[in-house]
Amino acid sequence: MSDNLRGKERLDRQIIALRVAKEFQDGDVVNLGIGIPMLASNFVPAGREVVFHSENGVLGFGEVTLPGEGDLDIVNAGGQTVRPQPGMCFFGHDESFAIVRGGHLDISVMGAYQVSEKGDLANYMVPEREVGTIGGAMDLAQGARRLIIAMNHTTKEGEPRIVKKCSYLLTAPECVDLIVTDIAVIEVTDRGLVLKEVAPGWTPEEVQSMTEPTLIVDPECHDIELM
Amino acid sequence: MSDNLRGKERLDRQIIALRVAKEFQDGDVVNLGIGIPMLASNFVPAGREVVFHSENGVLGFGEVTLPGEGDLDIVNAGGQTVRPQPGMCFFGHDESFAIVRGGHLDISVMGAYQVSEKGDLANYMVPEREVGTIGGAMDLAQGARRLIIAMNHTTKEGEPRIVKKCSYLLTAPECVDLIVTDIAVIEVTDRGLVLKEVAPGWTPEEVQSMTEPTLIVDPECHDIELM
Amino acid sequence: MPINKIVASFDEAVADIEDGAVIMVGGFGTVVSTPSCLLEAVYRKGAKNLTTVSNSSGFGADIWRMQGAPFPEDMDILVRNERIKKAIVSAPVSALYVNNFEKLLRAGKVDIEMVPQGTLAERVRAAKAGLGGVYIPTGIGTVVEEGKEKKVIDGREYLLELPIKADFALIHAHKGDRWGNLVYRGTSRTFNPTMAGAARVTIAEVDEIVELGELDPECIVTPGVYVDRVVERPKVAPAQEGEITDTQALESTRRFREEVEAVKRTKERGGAQ
Amino acid sequence: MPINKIVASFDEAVADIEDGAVIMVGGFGTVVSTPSCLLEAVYRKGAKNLTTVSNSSGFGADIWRMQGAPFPEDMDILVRNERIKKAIVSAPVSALYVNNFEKLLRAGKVDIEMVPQGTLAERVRAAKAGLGGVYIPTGIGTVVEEGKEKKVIDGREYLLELPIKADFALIHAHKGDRWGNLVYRGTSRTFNPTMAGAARVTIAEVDEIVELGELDPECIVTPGVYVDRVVERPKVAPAQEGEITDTQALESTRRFREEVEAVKRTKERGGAQ
Repeated sequence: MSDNLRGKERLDRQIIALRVAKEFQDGDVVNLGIGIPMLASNFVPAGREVVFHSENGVLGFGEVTLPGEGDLDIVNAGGQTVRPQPGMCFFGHDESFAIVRGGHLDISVMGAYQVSEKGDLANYMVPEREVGTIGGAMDLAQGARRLIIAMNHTTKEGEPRIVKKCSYLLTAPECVDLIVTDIAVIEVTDRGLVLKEVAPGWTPEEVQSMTEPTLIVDPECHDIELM
Repeated sequence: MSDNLRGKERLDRQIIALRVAKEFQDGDVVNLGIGIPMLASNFVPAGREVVFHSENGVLGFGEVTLPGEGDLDIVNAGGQTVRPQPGMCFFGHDESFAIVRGGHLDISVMGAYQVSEKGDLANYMVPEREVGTIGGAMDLAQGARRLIIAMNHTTKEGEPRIVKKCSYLLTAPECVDLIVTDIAVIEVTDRGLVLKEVAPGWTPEEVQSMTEPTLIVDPECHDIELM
Repeated sequence: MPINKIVASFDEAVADIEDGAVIMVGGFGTVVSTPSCLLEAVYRKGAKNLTTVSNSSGFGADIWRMQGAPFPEDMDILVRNERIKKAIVSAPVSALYVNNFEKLLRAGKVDIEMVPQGTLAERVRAAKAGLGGVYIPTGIGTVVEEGKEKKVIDGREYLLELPIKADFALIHAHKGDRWGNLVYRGTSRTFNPTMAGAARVTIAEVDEIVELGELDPECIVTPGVYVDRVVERPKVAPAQEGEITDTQALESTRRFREEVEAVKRTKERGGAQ
Repeated sequence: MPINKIVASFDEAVADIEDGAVIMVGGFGTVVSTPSCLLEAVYRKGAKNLTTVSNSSGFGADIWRMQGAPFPEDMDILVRNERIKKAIVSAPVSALYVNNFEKLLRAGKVDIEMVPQGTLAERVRAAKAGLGGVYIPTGIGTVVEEGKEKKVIDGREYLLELPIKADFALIHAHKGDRWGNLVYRGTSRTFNPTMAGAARVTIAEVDEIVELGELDPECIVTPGVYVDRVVERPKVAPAQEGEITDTQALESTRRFREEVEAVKRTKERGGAQ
């Protein structure tokens, strides 16, 4: 990455979540992972009805609420209180993961450390920290019909997170369908990674320079819509 | 069987059920099979609290009620309406058989066509009819901590139902613990079949004459108590 | 657009069930736990060569009309009209009652795979929960072993039992909403919640459709995510025509009534005299 | 004699948990889903060299006191007091927070078997349901495969996962009765109903004990048959002493509040500016 890109403005976490939420179609059953993905429950496009699943045993909750507001017994997988909604229901962990593993989720959204050009996902174990947490990530990565990754395009040091081959331990092989980052939206296809959208002010070439595998630039590649 | 035994009075179905119910201890979780066993929910000894399980998904029901009385949505495994009780709860079939298979039942009571001296049970397939029904019998036979069989001691033709080796297809091998018939109570032990009780008016020798394997007569063998 | 899984009619609900489909049918032995109107619609639709997955194979409407059940059709409607090629079933026949399935079976007109009831439930759940198979101890030492992989785990023998996959699951619930959330009534849950979500398409026949939010979130048994279509029974059941002619049904009901009365007498007098 | 599973105190409830026991602990990551008082009692009892089975490994009381949870102890009470020999766990550490378990792990003071969350749930359920094992696709192509039998079923690879057997299951429910029937509250079911009945002895910590019959039979989540002991939390939680000193907890709560506020602002102005 060249120095002049280092200071260039990227999308913030809220806008990444907003962009992710545009993927949710009417009636989709969606699981949101800890971090950026969880914010997406607050950005469902107007007029669409989406059912959120959380692995702690709930379907159909609404927006994340402020700490101190809300009921501690109605939380998402990050332990954040969420707004109850009509149609919501609760269940235990065996049922919750029957839903995940059994293919009953339309979309899972997660964070990641690395995604490979084949769609391999590494998001649970950081070698430099020697420890990690599998949690529900492996189940969600292989169980959902469509897996969307929301993450920063590069590490703090500027190294690409979209790589030819993951150097971190895998969460699941060949599972990612779409990557939404702070500078791009990239689809994982059989032909390779297809660059669909770039953050305003960014060019495909600039995104490529921060991505290890070669990107196929979609002929209709356009700016990410921010609202 | 000699002709003079053929006409001798035997216990009726209600009294067999009454005798079976004496086995139920405080707090026992008990499943009652179709036929004679089901009647046992009406004969729980006074002062004892027993929890009845039925494979259609209920724990904690009370007595069988008359046809036309009761709620068709509160029935035992024979489809007979039963009295609701405080503490009762309902669940689906997967949970119902997790309870059975997982060893959460203290006692299962079933009917049988044949029981062998090793405690093999045959109660689902009659060769002369060419068809049969497994239902929950195999699960219950192997899952409950204690299996009690309630049946007539002989076939209509006077042939023993307690045999050296079952000629009918097995429901489960080596599973029966106690046999309550219309003329005797017999325990299945590692030493063999032990005759514990006889119907009033019957002698151990008479019971033996209607039983294929050799019975060990318990030194304390006594009359079945009818109340 | 609001999610709306509610379908206007039973015929519409089953319109895509084609010849040769594999269908799970919820319920136990009793008709009140059974998706009666869906079964009638499948019959009307004319689908044949079906593979059915169910606990039992039906007794026919008469025995249930005698009990006063407003919707009295059970699996027998598909059996007596010879729509079933193969039945995966736990309790196909009865010790006390010769049903139509037994007649077809003896006549060699239907294939059967008989499965212990708990194994049936677990195999259905395995399909719903995305499992490849489960090791079950039930059936060891019996004919159920035949053709199955055996494995000793922790000193005990188990059989490998595979998921049962189906095209449709027809189930009956008490109340449902437009998301497909369901509650049941009493002992009529049975295979219904187990099968919900285990097939490609799950269709729920409910006594009553309620507004979203009316079902207590703590008491919903089947999350709507498992259900694709919800259809409501008519509030007024169709009148049942004709005499009850099933002599077996009449006889078994009479016998059972006598037995319960005998139990009461025995109890009143404190045992045998 | 009436069945009575109610035990008078937490200390009495855990009196037979000996050194070296295998204990399942219900809950998720949040303390409100956790059997806090039972964990405190196990700590007081002094049991050590425990093998624990749980979703997470605790964050310590401070973070929960900040949230206003009246009973703030979680798994950390066993972790920080070094009572755990081996943890079978799904989410032992956090990306945002260095917990005491991570410190022990780095110091080589505890063994770990890390299990995908759904696999943990299914292995616990397998123990409760009497299964010998289950084939699960989760973990194929990852380190979770190591040492496990692989099998291709219907064209897909699965891992053989074995039941997790335990001596005790410590769970938290909202209400319970003397038969052991339990209901939960909201998202605090988590591993609690899954673990109920999966161990030799199940002990339920409840917010409130109610009379038999008060729980709606249609809404009971855990049938009493799975539960051996029920013990009630004090109606008035003990006063929490001292300042909240956990700077990580303070920082992560502050960060999260800022983030939710940023989300609100972003939404109000209809996206980025």
